[in-house]
Amino acid sequence: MSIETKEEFRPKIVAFCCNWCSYAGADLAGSSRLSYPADVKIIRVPCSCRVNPMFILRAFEKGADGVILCGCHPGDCHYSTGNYYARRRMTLLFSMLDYIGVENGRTRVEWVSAAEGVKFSTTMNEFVEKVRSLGKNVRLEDLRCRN
Amino acid sequence: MKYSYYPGCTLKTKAVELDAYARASARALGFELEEIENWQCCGGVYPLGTDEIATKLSSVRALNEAKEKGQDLVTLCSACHHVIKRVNDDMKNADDIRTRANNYMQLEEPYAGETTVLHFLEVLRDRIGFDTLKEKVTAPLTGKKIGAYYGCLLLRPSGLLEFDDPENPSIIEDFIRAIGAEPVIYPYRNECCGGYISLKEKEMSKTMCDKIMDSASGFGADMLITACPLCLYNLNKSTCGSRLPVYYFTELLAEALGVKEEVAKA
Amino acid sequence: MNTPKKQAEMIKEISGVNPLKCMKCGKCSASCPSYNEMDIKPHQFVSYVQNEDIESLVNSKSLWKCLSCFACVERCPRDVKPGKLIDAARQLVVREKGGDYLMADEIPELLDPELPQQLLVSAFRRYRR
Amino acid sequence: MQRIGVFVCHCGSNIAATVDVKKVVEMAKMEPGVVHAEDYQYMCSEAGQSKIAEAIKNEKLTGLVVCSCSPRMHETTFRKAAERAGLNPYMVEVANIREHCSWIHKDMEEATKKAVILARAAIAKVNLNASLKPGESLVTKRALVIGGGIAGIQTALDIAEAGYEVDIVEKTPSIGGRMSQLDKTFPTLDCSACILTPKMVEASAHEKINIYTYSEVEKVSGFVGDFTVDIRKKARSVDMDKCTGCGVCQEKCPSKKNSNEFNRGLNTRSAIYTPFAQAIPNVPVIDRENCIKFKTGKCGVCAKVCQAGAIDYEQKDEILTEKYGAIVVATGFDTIKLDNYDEYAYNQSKDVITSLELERIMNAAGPTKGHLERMSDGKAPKNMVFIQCVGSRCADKRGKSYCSKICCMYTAKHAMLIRDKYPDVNVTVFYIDVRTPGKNFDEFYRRAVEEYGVNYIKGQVGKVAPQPNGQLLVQGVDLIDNKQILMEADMVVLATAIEPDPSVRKIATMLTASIDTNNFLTEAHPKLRPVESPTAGIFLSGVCQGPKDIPETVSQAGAAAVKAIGLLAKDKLMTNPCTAKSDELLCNGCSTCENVCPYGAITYEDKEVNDHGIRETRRIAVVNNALCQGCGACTVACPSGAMDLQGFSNRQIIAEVDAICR
Amino acid sequence: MQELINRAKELLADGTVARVLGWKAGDLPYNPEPAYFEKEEDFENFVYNGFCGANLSKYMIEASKLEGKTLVCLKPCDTYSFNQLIKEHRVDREKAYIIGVGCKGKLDIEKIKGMGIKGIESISGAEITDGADTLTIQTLYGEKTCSYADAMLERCHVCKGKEHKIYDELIGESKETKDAERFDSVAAIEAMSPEEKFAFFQKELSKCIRCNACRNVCPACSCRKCVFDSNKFDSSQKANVDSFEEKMFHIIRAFHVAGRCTDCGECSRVCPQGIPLHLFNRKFIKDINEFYGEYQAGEDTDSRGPLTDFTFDDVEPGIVAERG
Repeated sequence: MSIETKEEFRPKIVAFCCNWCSYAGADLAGSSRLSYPADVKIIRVPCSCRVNPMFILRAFEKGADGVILCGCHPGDCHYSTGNYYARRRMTLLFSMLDYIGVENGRTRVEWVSAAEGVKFSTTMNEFVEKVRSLGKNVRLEDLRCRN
Repeated sequence: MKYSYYPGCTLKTKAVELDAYARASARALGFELEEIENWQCCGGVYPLGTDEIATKLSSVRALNEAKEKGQDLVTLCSACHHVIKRVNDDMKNADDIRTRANNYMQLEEPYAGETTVLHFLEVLRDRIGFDTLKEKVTAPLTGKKIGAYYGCLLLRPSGLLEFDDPENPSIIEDFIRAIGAEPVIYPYRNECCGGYISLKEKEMSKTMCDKIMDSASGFGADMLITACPLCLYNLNKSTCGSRLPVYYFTELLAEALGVKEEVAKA
Repeated sequence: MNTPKKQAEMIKEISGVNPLKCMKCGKCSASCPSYNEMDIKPHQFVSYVQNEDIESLVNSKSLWKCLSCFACVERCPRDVKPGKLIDAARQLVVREKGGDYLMADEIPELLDPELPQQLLVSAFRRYRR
Repeated sequence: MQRIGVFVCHCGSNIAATVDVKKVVEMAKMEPGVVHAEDYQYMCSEAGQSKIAEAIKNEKLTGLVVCSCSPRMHETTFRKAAERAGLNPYMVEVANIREHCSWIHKDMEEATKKAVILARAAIAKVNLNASLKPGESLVTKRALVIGGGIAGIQTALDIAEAGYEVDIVEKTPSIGGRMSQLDKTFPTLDCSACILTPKMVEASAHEKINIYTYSEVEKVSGFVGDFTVDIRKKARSVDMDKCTGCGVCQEKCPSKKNSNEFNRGLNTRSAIYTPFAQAIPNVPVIDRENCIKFKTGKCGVCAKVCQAGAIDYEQKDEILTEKYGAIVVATGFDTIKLDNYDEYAYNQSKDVITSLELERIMNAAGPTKGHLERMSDGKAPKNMVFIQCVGSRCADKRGKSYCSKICCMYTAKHAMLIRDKYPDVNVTVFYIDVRTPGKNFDEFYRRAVEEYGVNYIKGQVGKVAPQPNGQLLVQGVDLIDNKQILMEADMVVLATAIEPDPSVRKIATMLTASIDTNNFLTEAHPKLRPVESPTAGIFLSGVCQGPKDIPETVSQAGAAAVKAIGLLAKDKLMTNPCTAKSDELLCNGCSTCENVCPYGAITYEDKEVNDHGIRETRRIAVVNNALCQGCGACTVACPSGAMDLQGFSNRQIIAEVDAICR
Repeated sequence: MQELINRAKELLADGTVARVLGWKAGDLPYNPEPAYFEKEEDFENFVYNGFCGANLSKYMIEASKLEGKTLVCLKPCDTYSFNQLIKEHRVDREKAYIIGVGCKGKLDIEKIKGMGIKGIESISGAEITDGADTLTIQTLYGEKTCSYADAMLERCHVCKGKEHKIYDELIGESKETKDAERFDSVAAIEAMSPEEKFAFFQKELSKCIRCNACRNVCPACSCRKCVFDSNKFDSSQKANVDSFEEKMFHIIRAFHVAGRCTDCGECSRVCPQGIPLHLFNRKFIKDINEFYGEYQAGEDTDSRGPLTDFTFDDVEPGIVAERG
């Protein structure tokens, strides 16, 4: 669209939010009118542990410039342990992406409770800013181009 | 252990003894104060305005020099400590000030608040330890009842200076105990003496000082100690009535460590 | 001369204080050692800025009575920092031409033998530009 | 192919002011599967819901997308509407275009664009939705109340009166809570003990109520209707069955200099003690940290003097495991520590006290037997100063951001009681605002001023300076007179902020109940579901949810009880149908899913399968739908993708990702 | 080798096992392939030499379904895979009679060819009984020799050890071959700049022809149906060059086997394009070791895998950025 080419770069950002804490935190950011860029689109999942690394890679493959996963704080998971598994999975996935040369600023995990509307909004603002500074995500898309 | 040392203007003139006793005591305690070269006066008052840059540069120079030497920066005068510590915080956390100051200074490597600023008392508490100090005391000041006078510059704003509890500080009291004397706790030890206005509003600063002196002597202090040349001047100058002697804490430290004589001779 | 609105904005900008955070509890005035010498009291500074009555503020003798002791800043439960407002108002005055509060020729009579350098230095910083 | 209807809500101007709803409708119509799209003022209203129902019938819709507020708000509403119109409720998806869009964006074009994308994602998901049917689980007809203060007691009594068994777990040796520490209660000035003690007795005598004092909740597992709770009964060192409550042991105990918690440390107690005379149960405990027998092995005086032979030094902590259908949290509050407020000299002077300490001093059973006197020298005060909002309404890190709500009223009460009993004592109150909403509350405060002559000064205190003569010099401000005030006082009382009892954090974690930044438990909805936690089966009673006075606490306790009773009255509960499901043809039988399941909901069976004509017995994962809570941990752990989550399937989430990134 | 054959025949004859799973000679001197041996005469083709790199553990999944026990020859590193398969209930221990065969390092024909040795007719010195010092190669162009170690597979240079983790009996001697650090190759990539890393992997991955050899040989890739072949993730368009799997296949495959991969190195061995695929798996193993403590998949049959486990104070994903 014209807005993307003409004006500043507007990244596509997918945010996976767990239903119990982070999605509610995003709702609180909304009801407190704490703004963050419209570039962020939230997908509701029951728990951070529902997020398959394949979803994240899929998003990148389909043109996302950044993917963020938000869940309950460790110890506060609605399902007790979900975010602990998510934490290990994401640590390894992010490390792998870093290993293959994808900028590590494009991925992030943040624990946001239902009460942390402010944190949700500042996190999103920061993350969008970071991804904007990295520019369009070309590496993941190009990884397999034949040369 | 070597520290970079920022004496400040008054310690070179009216308060030479504050400086001399500190250096002698440091030697006795096994650390060295290495005066930084080409230090400039800090200005004596922290410029609160968010748009003040030029007035902060002298502090930045001192901070950067310590950084280049890889040393912590030690201060002695309360005002210098206050100014340098707050400027350091600006350089660390205020993006705008940091950028503009660095643009102006054109340092080889930009300064971003890397230096740790320590007051001499903090060195005693956090690096030497009051227990160790106590062991090194050769001439304890037994029987002396001493009121600590903190004033405002060392304590506030506490979130930034992180010196001690702003309303109920204990560092100088602990120091007094370490040198063998008895601290006298009185409520106005953290009230301002009005030092800054003592030039033009002499009556006002007199009221402030009287309140402090009355409180301290009311609780039985024989003397006050301070780290601030301005407080010392003001308390001596502006009070009448229950007037207690005021000393620099370093003088008592030197005395307790048995190095006071050597300073006096020098 | 700037409009009062612009001056108020300048004070807010220089001080970095948001007067809207004030809940008007008066703890600043309760803490201020110079309270009795001030014509405009510490807690009122906030409302003067809010009401854009900068004229009264810059002509207030309170500017010169503030000790910069930060008791108000330390104790403010709302993190408003009234002391910074006062300082910003003082800056507004001394940065104006002819706004100096201390003249060089006043100094000799103010001096005494024990007077520490830093008092003069800081007085210059506080009272003139 | 689905036949999807899209319904875009204006939410008055909440959405429509920032999102061009017509445009969203127009764009939605172009999405695959969408056969109907419309917008309406309030989709959640009766009229809005009928529009949905009509469209379902007329357009033979198989799926719905509602673009509106958060699904946490109205997903259930729209699902029920769909169900009434004959559509499976799980064929409904909500696109959150209010909280996640219109409320946070200002630019209409940008917000509209985002709303369209959010709608698209929901449409893409619905295209893959399948009808789901909830399962059923049984309800254990027994409730647990955590905390034995007035909130817990009232909740327990109400539940018990409805005929259900209730257990109260209280961590201190007696039930009664904070209210048992109070002297009089506002605005009626009736004696706290006189109204509380009968309730304590009633609870302890109730055949349906079982009280575990000196006990703590150790572990919670299970889910709504079927919780399993481990309760640690701490060793009391006294046999509850044998003890007659004669009190001789406490009299004879030689270790007497232990800080008395019940009196807020204002005096001391023996090592074997009951916290107060009306304690229930009236059975002492031995404070092992201070007991000479436990410290040195020598003493044993209490055992010698006990006629009943009830002292048992060998007693050990006991863990009980119980089943409950509902859990009510009633953990109450404490006052904050005052270490950050040394300008008021709380740590420097014994005569600067908190209001709760004054409560003990004024109480006939307190450290001074009810005489108003200074804790430093026992002298009767002539001038008393009260300081309000100490640690409340603070934006900095020192205190709490909220109003503690009860202080204005209890200070008026204290001032009035003092002026009534000691008319020669001058009472001054420094306040920021006097907040007295409540029946007869403002009248009460006015009486303090008008009839009892309490001196209310609008302004704060900056410093309390103890003087050499033992007086306290109070430096404050009178904002009405615009004067700084210096006054000497004999006692200063700080209206200290209250905070949730520190134990609540651990309990909330065990219950997976959410908690806010101030450690208050979060309610499921601030207006519409104020006594329920967002976690099903957990209810909130009293100050653990937010500051409250006694009447409010009691009403909330009753409300929590009603909600719990409503749950216990059901024989069965519908379970969440969004559970994991294993595709037996893809399952490797590797047990990875079983390892990560927090509910033990996955088991393995040897099952004969027909894989494209090949019949063989395979080890296959089977999900117990009653136990599965639908977290999805297993779905990611499963290497073959055999395990999927209904309602949040891999394909559904990928469809959303694709729609957003398109 | 003869001892092994004799023992196998003996066990077949006395009915202990119903078949033997081993390697039979291929059409070239260096390409033996896995095979079943059920009758005495089948053993004519039985070989066990330096070219028998193939890991037979995975074949035991199918063999476990057959009637009677299967004798399986496992090299030390293969036993890790077998243990891991037991842990995942994919093989039946009771259906296996494991002969732990000795190993002196396995050979990589590509390395020999890489030395310029072409037209190979026969190779000696690769027998299990040999000293494994020198290979003598008869070629169309005459006899060539090379050092055994120089011709070894990468994985043998970083061998996990010559101890069999599970067996019924042991036959044949082993020789330590480890002469390099296992994670050095990963560390070398970690030390690169993001641009270099990206260029490295782009170059390697662009060689992939999606033949699935890596997946088919991998003992951890034992799913009945791979996610790339099912419709569970909308990810099964095999032919499409630009599709999801084409770009992400190897990362996802590595993630799926993370915590389960024993680092047997078969993926790299069989890759017809010579992509060093083990570098993905080994990266995960290195991270797991660093973040969650040393863990070797297949070391035992009952410990919890690192991705089905956690501690309360695990590192946060932010470590990746902090580490720089």
